[in-house]
Amino acid sequence: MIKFKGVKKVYPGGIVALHDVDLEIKKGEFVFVLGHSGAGKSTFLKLILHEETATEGVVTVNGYNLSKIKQKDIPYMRRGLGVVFQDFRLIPTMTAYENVAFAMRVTNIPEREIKKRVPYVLNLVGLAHKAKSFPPELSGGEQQRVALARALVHSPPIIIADEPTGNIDPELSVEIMELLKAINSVGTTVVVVTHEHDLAQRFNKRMINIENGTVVADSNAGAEVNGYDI
Amino acid sequence: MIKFKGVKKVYPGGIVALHDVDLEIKKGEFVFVLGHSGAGKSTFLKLILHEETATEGVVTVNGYNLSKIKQKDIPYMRRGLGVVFQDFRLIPTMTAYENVAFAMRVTNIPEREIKKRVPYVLNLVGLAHKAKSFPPELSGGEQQRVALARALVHSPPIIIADEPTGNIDPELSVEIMELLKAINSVGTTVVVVTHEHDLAQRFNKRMINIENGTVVADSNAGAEVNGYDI
Amino acid sequence: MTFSSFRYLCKQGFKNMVGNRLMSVASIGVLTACIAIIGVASLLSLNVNSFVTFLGGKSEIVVYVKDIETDIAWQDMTEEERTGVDTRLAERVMAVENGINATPNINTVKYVSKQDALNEQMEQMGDYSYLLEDFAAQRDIYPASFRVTVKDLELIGQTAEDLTAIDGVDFCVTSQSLSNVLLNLRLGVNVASIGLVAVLVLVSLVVIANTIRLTVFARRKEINIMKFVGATNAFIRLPFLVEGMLVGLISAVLAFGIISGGYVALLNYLTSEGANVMGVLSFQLVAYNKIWYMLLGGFVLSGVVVGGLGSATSIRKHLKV
Amino acid sequence: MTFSSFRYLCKQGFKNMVGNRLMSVASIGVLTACIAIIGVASLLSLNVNSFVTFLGGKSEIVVYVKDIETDIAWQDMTEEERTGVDTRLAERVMAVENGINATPNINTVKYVSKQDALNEQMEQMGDYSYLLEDFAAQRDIYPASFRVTVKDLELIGQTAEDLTAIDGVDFCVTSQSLSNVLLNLRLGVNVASIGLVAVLVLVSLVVIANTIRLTVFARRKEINIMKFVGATNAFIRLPFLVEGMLVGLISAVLAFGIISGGYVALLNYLTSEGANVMGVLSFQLVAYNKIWYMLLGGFVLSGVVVGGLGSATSIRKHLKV
Ligand SMILES: Nc1ncnc2c1ncn2[C@@H]1O[C@H](COP(=O)(O)OP(=O)(O)OP(=O)(O)O)[C@@H](O)[C@H]1O
Ligand SMILES: Nc1ncnc2c1ncn2[C@@H]1O[C@H](COP(=O)(O)OP(=O)(O)OP(=O)(O)O)[C@@H](O)[C@H]1O
Ligand SMILES: [Mg+2]
Ligand SMILES: [Mg+2]
Repeated sequence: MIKFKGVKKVYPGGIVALHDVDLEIKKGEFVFVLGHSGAGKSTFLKLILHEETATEGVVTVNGYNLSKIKQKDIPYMRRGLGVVFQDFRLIPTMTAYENVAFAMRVTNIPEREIKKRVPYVLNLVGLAHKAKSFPPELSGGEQQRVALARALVHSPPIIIADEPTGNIDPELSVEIMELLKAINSVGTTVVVVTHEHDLAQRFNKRMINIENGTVVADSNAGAEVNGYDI
Repeated sequence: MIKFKGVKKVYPGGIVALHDVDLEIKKGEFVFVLGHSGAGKSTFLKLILHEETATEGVVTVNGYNLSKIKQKDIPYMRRGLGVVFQDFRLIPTMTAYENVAFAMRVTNIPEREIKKRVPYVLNLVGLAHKAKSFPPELSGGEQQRVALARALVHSPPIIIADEPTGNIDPELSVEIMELLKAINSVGTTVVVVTHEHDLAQRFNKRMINIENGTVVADSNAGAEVNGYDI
Repeated sequence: MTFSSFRYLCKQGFKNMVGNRLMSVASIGVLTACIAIIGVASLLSLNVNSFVTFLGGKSEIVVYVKDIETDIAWQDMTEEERTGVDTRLAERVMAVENGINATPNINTVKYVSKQDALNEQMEQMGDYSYLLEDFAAQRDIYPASFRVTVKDLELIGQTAEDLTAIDGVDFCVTSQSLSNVLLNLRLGVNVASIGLVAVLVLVSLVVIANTIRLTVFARRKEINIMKFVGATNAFIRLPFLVEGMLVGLISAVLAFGIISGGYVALLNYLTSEGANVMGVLSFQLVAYNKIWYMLLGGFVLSGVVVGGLGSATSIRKHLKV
Repeated sequence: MTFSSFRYLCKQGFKNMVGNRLMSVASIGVLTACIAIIGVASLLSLNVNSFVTFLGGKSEIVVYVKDIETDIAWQDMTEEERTGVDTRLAERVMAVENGINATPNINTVKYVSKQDALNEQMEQMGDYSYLLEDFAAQRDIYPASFRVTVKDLELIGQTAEDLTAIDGVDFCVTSQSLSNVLLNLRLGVNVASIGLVAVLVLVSLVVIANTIRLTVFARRKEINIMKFVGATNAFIRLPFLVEGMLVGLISAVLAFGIISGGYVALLNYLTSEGANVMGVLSFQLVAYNKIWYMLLGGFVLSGVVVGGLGSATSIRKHLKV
């Protein structure tokens, strides 16, 4: 589903955020991406999302070669992804409900279905009572959960989450991880970026460890990961 | 330094974010504020900062009664605080250096001193090499550390941090907590909101536990806190 | 795009306008002002043109008919001889009249007999008209003439030449009734007015384009987020299009109200002081009921097109993510 | 505020302008357009006023001097008697001239003798002037007169009354040289021009206010953050003030360039086609070198004041945190 081949990303100003990245994430996998602050984790996700383009190498997502993708195909490629952004990216002028519903609307799903699905997903993340609030009226953790609901709502084949529990207490974090695991168990590919190494380890899944812009370890279930002493 | 007396905060729309809050934080204390997502932690800080005003009761900060504070005194009250916001609040059109320097400039500190102090503080949070980057060019954790540097730079008597390690890996989180502890040890009052209960417990400091808008536990060093099972 | 999502997007455009109150008020204000300016400019130019047409109607060519040449003076003629001369002159006048009617660009034709001409001159001399009294008995002092008005003032020179070429015409004099000063003034006013209209339209376009760019700029983040959720450009653009069109429509109606009110007030003012301002000119501003539908139509059309296309196109650059 | 932080804030204002390129370009565009509009409007009104003054200079009062009443006709007088009449007339003319010079609102005075008057009339009659030849020998056909121009056209009626009251004056006739049509036209044009200036200034103010509001709106977050870091209102406002003033200054200079270019081009055009447009009128637009410093000064002043105060005041509402 997601394939990186000899990928290098240099930001304007010469900052090498990623280099020599070769990896493949297969359909139905559950992958944790770990690494220090500034290691290149978000850049890794931005490449998948075509928010940034690779300076070298090829990124393939859901069959789209992102180096060659046509402008008009980009929205359709993105609809195959459900993304929780590190900075949430909620539309401040829409309610929580509308923010979530929006991800369904863009794919022309009928209103009837939206009306059933959105409350259900908001309930999953524990925000049924905040449906009518606007993002600036929500707490940090609540905003993050709206972002998560938006990523899940249209049942995309791939879910990508950048620190989805950064603003949420450990109890709730575990619940949310269990939710992602459940979604994964019905065939959805899940990629979670987190710095909560403990949490990742509890789930016994594949871990990709990025350091200084390159993959230093790619281990399956429970394998030892370097660089952490906690 | 900080005193809440019978404080209640009701947001427009009738949401009671805080109620019956009575507490006092003394000079030189190090306090953790814990609680679930949406419990009212950020609201607690917003009241201290006079971003929101209490619906009932009195909040006193550094001798200012915030219910009666004059418009022109607000900036001077705020200069006594160093705040790390949950959403960072960096000025996107200023470099990291300028964002940090700005907190010194508002107090008319001479340029000579700014030029010495800002690089020093950026170095403390491990961002000396990113001084010239603009916030959108920084990773989540880097932005959070710029916000921390800005809170520290003018050596305020009170430092308030809303989830200062939410986007930072555990290793670095500990380092930053140690930094705050060192600052506290020379007499600065420190209030840290966090959901990382583990981290808080390691430091063996006073913990204020907020649930559903009210203080359910206020314990000193290592006391048992309800509601967490991790 | 399905119909239900089309409806949703239109509703969204409406909601956006209501929601972004500050921005809507600001851009409606600017757009109203600009449309009003263009309106003022068009009314100005409309009235100047009507004034030019009015001048055209007033500007005469005087076509003098050659007198019948005789060896004897009128005083010394016999009654019979006089009748003969009169008959020949009458024939010549008729021939000239036919010639005039066959000439292009002729609007009205008015005959002024020799006696009429004398009377006119005496009137003009006022207190000193007694000087001419002695000549009243004579006949050849003033020739008979036709006062001709033209349809197109621009062609008056050519028409005068055509008329001079008619058999029996002595010579032609143009612009007798209105001073040359006035005739030339209208050219100056017209040039200035067209220049003003052009400048104002240009200025309005700059202002509108920049305002819309600012409005879209203030919402670039929103647009950006929508792209990352997988919205197509058309999907993002439609609400902006609807919003822009609504803003344009409201602005057009407001501008129409302002301009109509102002114009009617001006008309009333001019009528009340009519004797002073327009009375002597005997020129009327274009009547309100002749133009209001053109104004409204033009305003609405330009408002909706500028507002809609303006916002839809200026988001283009933010769509490239 | 210390001097070093003042310097820093000014520099910041400059940096902001350069940094927020889109917003700066947009607001400079709008401001330039508005100042240019006001400039066009002022030039229009300036020239209309100069035109009115010009009309004032052309509008004459003809003061007719009463003839000396005699029982005998001029033809029948002896040489001695004629000299006597001439002498008395010369005395009366001098007395009237003194009276005119003592009257307020008089600009120029020109004496037209009886012979001058006759010559003029003969010239006017052109082909038919022979009619008057017989009278040339007579003396009393036309009276002597003074052609008086006034300073303030508005007061011409009062001045005519004053002049009529002078001993030895027969009667006064106003506006001989320019048709009444023209005299009334200038009132209409002046009313319209003042109206237009007022509308344009109003429109510009609306546009500028809204644009600045939009610009500040797009940066409300920045302002908000500064407040939470403990910046005083003055500290936040100063860079906006500087930025606004710079934007105003640049816009003023741009508008000055555009308007100057346009005006000089218009002057050149009118001179090249001078014979047609302005030649007959013998009216000149106000010369460029008489106004450029007023334009530049006015533009810069209004640009800087509007830009600076505009942004400084419209952030006020965002400062209330
Ligand atoms: N737009 C940009 N321009 C320049 N440099 C950038 C840009 N975005 C990111 N960087 C730099 O690239 C490096 C990797 O950034 P990235 O956001 O991928 O880190 P990360 O692993 O997500 O960190 P964190 O855990 O703190 O979010 C960082 O050093 C960052 O400063
Ligand atoms: N401006 C607002 N208007 C209305 N309700 C608000 C507003 N701000 C916060 N709330 C509500 O008040 C409650 C407390 O919010 P607060 O931000 O204090 O939570 P928190 O403890 O900081 O949570 P988190 O850990 O998720 O950041 C939440 O239910 C939130 O939805
Ligand atoms: Mg990141
Ligand atoms: Mg919070």
